[in-house]
Amino acid sequence: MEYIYAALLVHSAAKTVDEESVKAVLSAAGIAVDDSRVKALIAALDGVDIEEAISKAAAAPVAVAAAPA
Amino acid sequence: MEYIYAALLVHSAAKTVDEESVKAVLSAAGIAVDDSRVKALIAALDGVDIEEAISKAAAAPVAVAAAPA
Amino acid sequence: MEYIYAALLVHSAAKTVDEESVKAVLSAAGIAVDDSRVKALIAALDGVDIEEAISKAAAAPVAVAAAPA
Amino acid sequence: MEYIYAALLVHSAAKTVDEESVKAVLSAAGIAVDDSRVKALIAALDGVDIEEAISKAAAAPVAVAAAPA
Amino acid sequence: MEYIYAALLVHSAAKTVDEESVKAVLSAAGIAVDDSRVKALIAALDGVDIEEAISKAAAAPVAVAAAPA
Amino acid sequence: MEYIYAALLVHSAAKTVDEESVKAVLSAAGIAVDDSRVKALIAALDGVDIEEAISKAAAAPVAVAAAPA
Amino acid sequence: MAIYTHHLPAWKREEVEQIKDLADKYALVGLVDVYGIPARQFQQIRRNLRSNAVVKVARNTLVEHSMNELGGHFVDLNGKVSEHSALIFANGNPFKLFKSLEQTKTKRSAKAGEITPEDIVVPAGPTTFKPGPIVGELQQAGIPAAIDGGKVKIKETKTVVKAGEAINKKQADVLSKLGIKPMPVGLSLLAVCYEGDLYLPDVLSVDDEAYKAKITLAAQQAFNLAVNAAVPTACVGVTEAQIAKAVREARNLGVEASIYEKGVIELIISKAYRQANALKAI
Repeated sequence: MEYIYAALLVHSAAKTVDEESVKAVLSAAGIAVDDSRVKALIAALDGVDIEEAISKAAAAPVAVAAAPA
Repeated sequence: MEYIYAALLVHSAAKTVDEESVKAVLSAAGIAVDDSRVKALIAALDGVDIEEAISKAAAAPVAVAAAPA
Repeated sequence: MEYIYAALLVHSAAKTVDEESVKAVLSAAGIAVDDSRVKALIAALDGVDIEEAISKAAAAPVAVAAAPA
Repeated sequence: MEYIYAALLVHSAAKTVDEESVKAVLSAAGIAVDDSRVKALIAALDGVDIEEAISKAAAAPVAVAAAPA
Repeated sequence: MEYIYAALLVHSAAKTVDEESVKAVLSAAGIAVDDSRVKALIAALDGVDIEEAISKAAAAPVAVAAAPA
Repeated sequence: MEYIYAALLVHSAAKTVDEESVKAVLSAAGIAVDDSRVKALIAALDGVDIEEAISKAAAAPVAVAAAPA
Repeated sequence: MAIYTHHLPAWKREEVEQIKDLADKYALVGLVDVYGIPARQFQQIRRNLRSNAVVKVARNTLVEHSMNELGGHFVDLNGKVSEHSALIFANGNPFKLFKSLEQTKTKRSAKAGEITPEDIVVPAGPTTFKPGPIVGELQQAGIPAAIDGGKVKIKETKTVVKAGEAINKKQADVLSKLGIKPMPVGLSLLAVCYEGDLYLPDVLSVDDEAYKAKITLAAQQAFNLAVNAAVPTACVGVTEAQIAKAVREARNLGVEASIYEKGVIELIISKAYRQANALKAI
């Protein structure tokens, strides 16, 4: 998930989430950066409203279904 | 949340989450680092099992809203 | 439920759900029509907003989230 | 949904749900029948136990439940 | 479900979901295209707001949900 | 989600989900393919049991979600 | 001040120099409240802290004197000097020092007139008291008590004193007899001067649970982003969740648009049945 955290960090710094900014952060964390993963990340995030995407629950709900009314 | 993202990034890089590593990451993201916030973070995380807190997110029921028909 | 399905079918064809239309559909399905049941159905549906009634059912049951995070 | 209502009506009349029977019912309801949708419906229903699908629906929780704590 | 995936794929490419575009995608996936199923798909999608439909919880939960991965 | 739809389409066609097959489907849908995303997707799918993931989705209550607390 | 300094007797001069030396040696200079700590426990705390911190008890006038001579932000500490304060010197993170001091705190019985920092709750249930005047004492302290099976029993769980309120004599006596110790004993940081800044307890008190919750939230956000934006991530659960999301979307579309395909037909039947049922119920 480190690439995602990097993107979130850059986003929360109100900077543009691009290859350069993500790489800089990953490197600072001591992570050997994989260029194609960074590219894939940036491509996936293109056009995405990050604020909305982080607050929209994505996980399959883990819960039990409700009792019948 | 940027200090938290930074801590998680460092953690996911399998590095020790300490003042130095968190500052390095925040700076790389272009964030003007507030020393006392970093110190407070590190002190707080001292007693927190990060893996456990993360795993709660994985298990966490996602808030669910009813959809209209 | 066949009388109900017949009513729903007539309704979804944007036709008036009346004795005649319901009978026609039931007959086409090979069902021996019971006049009094058709009358009872039409009487019961009098004043009912079918769209609203079925939309309640269609609102998918949504699972409850379990334990808090 | 009209094709499904027709199929369920035919099914509840204990008749075989096939292209002909579904078409007959749809026509009786005054619906202009789309051959390809009828074909697709019958194909999709092949091997499906309608009774079982209904009983699952009956067992499903019917209402919306509370938000997580 | 492959016809539905094909429709979603065409839709997410911001192209018109029509017989031709769906067929092209199915063929590219190596699927022998059934004309009537494609026609039925397009007929069903007529007038449907795909964006809205995909986010609408349409199906009933099948009792208890799965455990987290 | 288009890369995921493409993978699922290829999978439902009982073909091997690899770079080539996914690219072919994306291209057929008129999507400009990003090589790094395809590579990263295939890498991410390595070790994932797609059938199992699908069946989990089937079991999971379908819900549109709200923001986490 | 400089003039006054010259008049300090030698032993005072020496003590001021000692304090200034410690302030040089350690990164952190603070004040702790040592009120109510029995001598033996105080020694114990000092021993426990030895590797991390030094506590020095000195006359307030000498503390103030030393801080004035040190100048800068140290002077700010003077405003926090109190009747029961002592100096503390340590290295490193002031937040961690605060936490470690909190963790070494123990509890003692309350004295009349003291203010409780937390709600004092007496739980319902049996006590070890034999019937006697104690029943009346409990009741006078606001604790409903009765005799039950030859013992005194507390009838219901009661908040006897609320946080921030003073404990009266009757309450203090009874609580003591019940073995309830509401008063924390230990060093409480009053203020810290560290790297040129003054830190007060409200800032130094970090809530671990809040941070934990934030980490969970951040992890959830990362997961949501990865799934919603379909970011290819070789991470357990993410790819599966992406597939599940795509499947659900396809299924939702299938049901909403009545696309008669394997995999959704059962759901469409289910929907029709539920609609019929809802209509029937009217």
